[in-house]
Amino acid sequence: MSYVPNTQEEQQAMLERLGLSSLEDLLTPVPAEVRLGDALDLPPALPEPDLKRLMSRMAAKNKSLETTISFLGAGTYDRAIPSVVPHLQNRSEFVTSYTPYQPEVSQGMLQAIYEFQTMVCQITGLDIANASLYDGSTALVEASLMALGPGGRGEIVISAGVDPQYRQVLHTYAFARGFSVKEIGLENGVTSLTDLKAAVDKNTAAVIVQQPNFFGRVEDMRAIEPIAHQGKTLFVSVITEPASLGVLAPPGDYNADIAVGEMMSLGNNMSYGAPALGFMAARQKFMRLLPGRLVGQTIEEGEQKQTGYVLTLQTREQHIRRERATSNICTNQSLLAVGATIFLAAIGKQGFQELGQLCLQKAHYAFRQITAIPGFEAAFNGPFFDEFVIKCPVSTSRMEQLFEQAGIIGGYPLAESYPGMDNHMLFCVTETRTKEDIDTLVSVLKEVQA
Amino acid sequence: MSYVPNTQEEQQAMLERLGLSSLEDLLTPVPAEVRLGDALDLPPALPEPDLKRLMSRMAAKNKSLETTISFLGAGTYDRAIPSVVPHLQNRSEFVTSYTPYQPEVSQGMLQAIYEFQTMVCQITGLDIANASLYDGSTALVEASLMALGPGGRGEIVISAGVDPQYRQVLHTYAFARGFSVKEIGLENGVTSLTDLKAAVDKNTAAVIVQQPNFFGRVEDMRAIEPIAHQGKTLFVSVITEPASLGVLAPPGDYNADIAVGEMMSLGNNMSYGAPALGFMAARQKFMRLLPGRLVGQTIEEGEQKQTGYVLTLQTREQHIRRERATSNICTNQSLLAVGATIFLAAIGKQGFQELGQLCLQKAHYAFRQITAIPGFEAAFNGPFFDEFVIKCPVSTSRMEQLFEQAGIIGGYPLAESYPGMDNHMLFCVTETRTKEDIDTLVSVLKEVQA
Amino acid sequence: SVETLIFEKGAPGRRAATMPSMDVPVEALDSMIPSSLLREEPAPLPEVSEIEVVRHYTHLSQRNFGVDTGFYPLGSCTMKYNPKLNEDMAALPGFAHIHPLQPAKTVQGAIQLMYELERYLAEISSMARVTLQPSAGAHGELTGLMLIKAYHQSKGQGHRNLVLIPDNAHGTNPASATLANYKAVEVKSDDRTGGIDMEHLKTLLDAHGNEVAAIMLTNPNTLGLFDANIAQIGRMIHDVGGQLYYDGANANAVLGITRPGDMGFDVVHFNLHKTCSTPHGGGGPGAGPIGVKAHLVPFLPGPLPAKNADGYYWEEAGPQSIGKVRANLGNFGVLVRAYTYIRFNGPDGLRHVSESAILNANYLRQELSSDYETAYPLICQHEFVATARKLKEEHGVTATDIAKRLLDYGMYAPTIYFPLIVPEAMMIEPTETETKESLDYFISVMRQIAEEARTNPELVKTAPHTTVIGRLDQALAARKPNLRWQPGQEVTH
Amino acid sequence: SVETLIFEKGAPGRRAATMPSMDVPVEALDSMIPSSLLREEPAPLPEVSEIEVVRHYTHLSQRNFGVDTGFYPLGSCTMKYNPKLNEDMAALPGFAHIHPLQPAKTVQGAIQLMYELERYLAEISSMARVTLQPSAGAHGELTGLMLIKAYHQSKGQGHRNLVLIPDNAHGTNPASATLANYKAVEVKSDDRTGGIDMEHLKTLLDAHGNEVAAIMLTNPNTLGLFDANIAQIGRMIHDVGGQLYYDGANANAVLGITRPGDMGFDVVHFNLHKTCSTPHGGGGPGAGPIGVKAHLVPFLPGPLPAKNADGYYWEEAGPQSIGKVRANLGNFGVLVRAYTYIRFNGPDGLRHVSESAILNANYLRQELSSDYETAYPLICQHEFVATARKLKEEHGVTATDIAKRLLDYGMYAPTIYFPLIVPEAMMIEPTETETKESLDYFISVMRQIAEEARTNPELVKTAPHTTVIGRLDQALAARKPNLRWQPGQEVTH
Repeated sequence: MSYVPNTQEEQQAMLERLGLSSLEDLLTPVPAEVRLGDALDLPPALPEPDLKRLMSRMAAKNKSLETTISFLGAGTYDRAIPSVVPHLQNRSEFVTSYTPYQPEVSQGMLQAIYEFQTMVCQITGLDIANASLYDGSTALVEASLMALGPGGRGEIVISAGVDPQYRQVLHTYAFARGFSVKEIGLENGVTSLTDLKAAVDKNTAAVIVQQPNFFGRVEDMRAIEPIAHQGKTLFVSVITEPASLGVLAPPGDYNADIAVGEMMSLGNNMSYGAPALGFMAARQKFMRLLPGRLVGQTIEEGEQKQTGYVLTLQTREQHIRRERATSNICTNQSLLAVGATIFLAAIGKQGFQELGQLCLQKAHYAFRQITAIPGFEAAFNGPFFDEFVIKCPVSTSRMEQLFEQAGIIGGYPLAESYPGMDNHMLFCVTETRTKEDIDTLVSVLKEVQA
Repeated sequence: MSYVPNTQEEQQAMLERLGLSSLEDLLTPVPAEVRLGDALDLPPALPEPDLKRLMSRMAAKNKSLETTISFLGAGTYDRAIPSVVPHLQNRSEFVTSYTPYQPEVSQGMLQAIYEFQTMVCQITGLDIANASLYDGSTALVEASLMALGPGGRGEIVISAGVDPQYRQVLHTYAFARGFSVKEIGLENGVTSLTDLKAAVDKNTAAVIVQQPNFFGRVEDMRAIEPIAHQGKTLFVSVITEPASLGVLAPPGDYNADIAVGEMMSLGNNMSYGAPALGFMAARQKFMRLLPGRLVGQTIEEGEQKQTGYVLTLQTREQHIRRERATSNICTNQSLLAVGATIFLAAIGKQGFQELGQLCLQKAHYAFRQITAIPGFEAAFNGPFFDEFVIKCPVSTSRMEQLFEQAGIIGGYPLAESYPGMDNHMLFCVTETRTKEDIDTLVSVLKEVQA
Repeated sequence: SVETLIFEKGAPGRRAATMPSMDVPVEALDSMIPSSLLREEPAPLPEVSEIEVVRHYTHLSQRNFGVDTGFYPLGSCTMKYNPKLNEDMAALPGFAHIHPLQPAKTVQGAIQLMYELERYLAEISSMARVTLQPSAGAHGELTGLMLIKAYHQSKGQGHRNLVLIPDNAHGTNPASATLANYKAVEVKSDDRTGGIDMEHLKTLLDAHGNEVAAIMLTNPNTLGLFDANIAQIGRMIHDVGGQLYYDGANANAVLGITRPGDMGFDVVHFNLHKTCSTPHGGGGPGAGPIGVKAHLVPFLPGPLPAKNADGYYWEEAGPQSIGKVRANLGNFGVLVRAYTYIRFNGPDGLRHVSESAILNANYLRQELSSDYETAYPLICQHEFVATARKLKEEHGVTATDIAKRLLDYGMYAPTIYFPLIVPEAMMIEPTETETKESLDYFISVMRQIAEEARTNPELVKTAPHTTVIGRLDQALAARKPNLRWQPGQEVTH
Repeated sequence: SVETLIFEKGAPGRRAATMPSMDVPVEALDSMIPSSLLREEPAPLPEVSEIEVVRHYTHLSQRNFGVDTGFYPLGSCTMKYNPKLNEDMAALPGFAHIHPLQPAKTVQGAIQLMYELERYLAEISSMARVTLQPSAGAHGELTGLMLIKAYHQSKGQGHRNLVLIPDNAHGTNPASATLANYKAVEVKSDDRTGGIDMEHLKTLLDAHGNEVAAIMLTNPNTLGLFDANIAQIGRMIHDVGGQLYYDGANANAVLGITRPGDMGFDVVHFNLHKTCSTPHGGGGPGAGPIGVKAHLVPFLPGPLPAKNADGYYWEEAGPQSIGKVRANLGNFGVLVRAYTYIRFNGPDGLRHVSESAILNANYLRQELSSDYETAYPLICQHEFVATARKLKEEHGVTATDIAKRLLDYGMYAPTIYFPLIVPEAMMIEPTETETKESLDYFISVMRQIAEEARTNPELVKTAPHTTVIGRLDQALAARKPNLRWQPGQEVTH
């Protein structure tokens, strides 16, 4: 089983041109002391049909959310992907292409990314955007590094309403790069303005708040912004559920300096959470500080002066700047950015609004139905988008058993990430859930005996 | 819900250019007496996500053979399709293209069909082939019409070993076109040479025999051929299981004049049996009598003289010849022909042999295992390819119940098509069945209580 | 730029796809099959690696024009947008991987879909029942004529042997008539309306009324014109004992507006690959279901989808059935797409399809009329026929030249030289799925080409200039046909 | 030919995809969200119909080169064939449609796949454990350096702040070092062997041994040369208390032949999108798992896939873990493809991959050497570096010009001007999946270009000539950056 096209005879003919007699002769530069004596201890090769059967069986051991009702969100969102998206995104000229360093034969990918950058600006209300980052969590780190800059301020202030995984990643980088992180507690499920006010000082490089936050709660970004901006601190908005931007004020409107987050759900499969699609948008003045690739529009050198697209401002990047680069990112998430671009083009101006409204209305319907069940209480009181926290009458592990019996996947238990929140579950309802699905969930919850 | 791009405003602007005020004004040529008063009585429109859910549920009511073990053949064969095939066949430039009447922008489809024609010749051993026909049954009819010609001989002699559905279709056309059909009975599961000899006379336009026949039995085509050819009768070979050509002598070798049949299983989904891929190959001398489209190689008119491909010999076809055409076929099965072409290129010379051998060996293993079970008897004694008939100890409807309980799909009951063959089932084992699958079948059969 | 043939690629011993493993005990080949019946030489198929297969067919696809790449102003073939949704639905494992002989219990969804689609098509056409068996329009035509033949025979009218067909009909109509052993008789068109010449029809019926089995019509006809006499024609044919066959090629103009059954037709075929947006696939597969009025139902091919308390099942045909017209049950993969399309659009959407198709056609007709005379200067339906007669007479530029020149501008060509009654005909059908911008671009290009024809006719006569290959020698192809590659073959001639 | 932006298409009110129906009772927006937090103006996204979306992105794809369209002789990036099988496996609903927070019971297959893939990669690299978290090579590098940092700190060696990096290293190496708060120190290459200058290394270690945290190497290095001193280098670094980091970018040369762990490395990253055939997707996604020796295992990010009698589960990281380096569990979609690739090839197949890649590289090196001097005239591994120095000096034709001219012949360009130590460098890596014909064509074109450079240098210097667009003004792009479309914007400048 091999994708090597040349036969043994052809390889022999090539070896002869080299004056060699065997493939082994090509390995002489590898000293014996580091050569592998035996074959690798791996399972034997499988022909394609046998491998497909094996893989299909392995995949069948997973409960696909295509056919299972789920109320999981918490940073990863089930989304209705129009059929046009994968058909176009998976065009092999996109899929099998290299980073578009040769623009003359890469205009398609370059233009798609330029469109992506534009759409990120359009939905965030900010001026510029880059070509993508690994995921929301590392995008948040990149924003922090931008804010920290070379020397200077040394602390990042971050709301505990930011996705717990994102905060974990920030702490990891803080350890390696050497900066400090201060977390701001929550009150009634949103960032404590009192604590935030107290925390921001001259050493604060950035204030980072997620909107809607991990509990789905809508933060009062207009009230947070002046606190964040006191003393030239950067205000960074994190968005993990981009559908919210169809309804909620975008970062540009509440004067954020940088917006980062996750856009995987726009047109890309969940795929167990990754590959994801980190994005970063910012105000114009940060242009030369942005990490990652940027596509710019330009014109032909020749006489025709056609409009074209190129990777630009590459002098910021690691392959040119090396140890003086402010980010080491190289491979990014281009193909997912193409997916998001096609998705946003396909749903368009009107669809993007409708998407937000569908999530909002369906989640609120579910919230009303669930909180009407005796024993199930809203954990917080205040606006939310498409996720909400419910205090259940029994343990979350008991809840999970009940969901399993009912053949559905319920909410996300919060106690591990938020100590003290025993019996609390985060439920998410996106546009993919029908009223029938929600009513199924409600009927399962109604059976719960406290 | 609509694929009409233009908005009402744009349509209004266009109407204004026409001096009209409403879409209704365009319908004035349709007299009131034939106008539809009400809206059509159809279900209301559904948005894409809702429709996907509805369709997925409908599809889920079918037992897909991707996940169900099946031993059905009888003219439609489950085949391992390499991943490259659908990826390439479904390239939208192929899928959404029109019949290649404008060769300058259709070279891709034309060349693919030329390659298809060549491959059909390569596997059948005949000289020429057309660009496809609807399915095996109508291909058989087209071969009959060719043999009958304009006036002249008026009878088709056909073996009862030919797929019963194909024979039904031939009878339908015989009624309409006005020719007669004589069926030749079987002995030990193969065409009776005695009866055949007796049947062929000066009025016989063609002798049609299937190889392997409907029971999977390998006919002695070398013995049949001289009988068929007595008195300039055409010898037509029918092939419904093209994998057999990896092992069995091709029609060209046993001197058939025309080969027709079904190649859907080469690279195309079963899709409940259709769209299918009828093919026709023939000796060179029949070139100008072939029905359907033909692609030919030619050169550019200009100075460059590049090699190119065109639809050719169109004067045979209905759109030129009209009532003097010998076939009315127009739309054919181009996209399936492209699938078969890619499939045959992908498995190649060696793979095509292996395919035949896998089917043969697996079927024979299954046959040995099944006939070793008390109560299950081989119906015939003699060579077969990948299908065989078993006389079961209980009724076939009882057998189907047992298969249903075991969650598998067993063989095809024969009594309906072959009166008297009660308790007889036709089992098919292709390369897609593993030893494990076969052993599962055998264990189900072992449980049968006569 | 030429892409060599797959046979010219690769090397002995190369291969792409791998076969399943041989996991059963292997017996000697000739212990199973007599040597005389074994293949002696392996089929000389290509020996190529996977990357070669992928690049070769990717390159071929790139050398092909499709709806996804541009506009097809192609008359009578309704090259509309093919929704990706349809493709995904047809690829669902429960639809794509089922066997036609599976027990009904295991294919309830498939039979349900066909059951419901039959009823939708019956409603759209105002027919009693529909058979989904025919594989394409021409197959549907022949099936329809077979039904008419069986019907007449059942009434002791087996002698009826004429089928009337207008002079502007599709070539399949007379060809189908011949195949059904009928004699095709041409009916003239009315010079003024483009419809049936009522006088000529009357003359024919007066002379041969008792021999007429049927008339085959499409309405709107191939000129894109709706024949306002249709009800009268129906009565005349029925009065002499004939049947009316509706060629559904132009059904994209009538959805929800008028129905063949209501116009008086007894049989109708659909081209689902035209009207219901299933892709043409470079020439197929299509699907050509036919609907019939109640008196023809007993003759339909079987089986037909049916439903009872236990669920869906296949009901065998009755004793008067003409029998099957193909193996299995119809082009199911195509039917899934058509079903999806009908459910997506709903009744209002389908009517909007036809209204928009008609608007687009009239818009083009109007805007092109200054450069290209319309054969009949009337409000058209979904298509119209323009003529290049003047450009040919004055500048020697033919419909073919104009067609080829359009390719240079990134569009396909109209259907040309059809219908036969219009000289230098260009049959133009934009469909409802083209944007106004796309139509305006076509208009500007057509005007540009007219200007080129006047000022630089050679440019048009030698077109196309920007395609991967120029005009090909069709005469040579037909004179010395090369229909397959042979080892050692370098080039054709 | 220009394809306008999607923003320049469409019209107000147009739309493509339809949203699910609103099937719940609707409440007023501002009863749920305070008005001040609502969006005031809808995002000004495109308003286009489905056919426009399809044609636009189809056209864009047609304006893009990929492995499926042609050869990438691109060094250090291993642009090999991307099997379609991999794509199909990643698209299986049980892999494509699962949520990272699903209970372990409902994703047993996914955890099993990651569990087994970890072990395969550990075996291939001779490491104790592997984390699948890092998203790409650079991310892996940084993660690896974090582990080294945590390790040193645990040993009271937190002061070690230098990372040695050869002068021919990938730019990510020093950038990653900086991000991990290390100081990058350049180690010279040996002019003769292309490997590490052992004298220079010794000098550095003698002077700063106690400050060295790690050395980052790739072997074979970016010259495509295997450093025969690797074992000795390992001993020297370990002797001063440093760690060895293996940049896996060039792992396509060593599969089954030699293993980083056996060479003495402590940490290794994989680029699964290079070595394991997952597609580059125009710049991503990739996956950059890292393997570590036993002493580094306690520091790995968590969770790690584990298995007990009940099945597979995620084991949380221990107290010494550096913590997560990204949200969720790693680029699963990419990992499925890599897993498929490893199982398809098996141990012998993987070794054959590397041997064949090495053969193809040497074949090109040999055949091109008459026109393009090889920087180091030695047997190379999977790639080699040629120089256009002579053509530049004599004819003014640069590596860029040659790269651009290659595009005219339907191929991509080599990596140019890297490594930095070779003037007019052209780094060429054919990979094992190219046919001999493809290599021979490349050779003939490269010779042709050399000839053109000698006889008609202007032709090369103004290339490309056959692409959809010519050379673009990069300086302008950087001087006046236009990074997004704005309403009313006609052209850039």
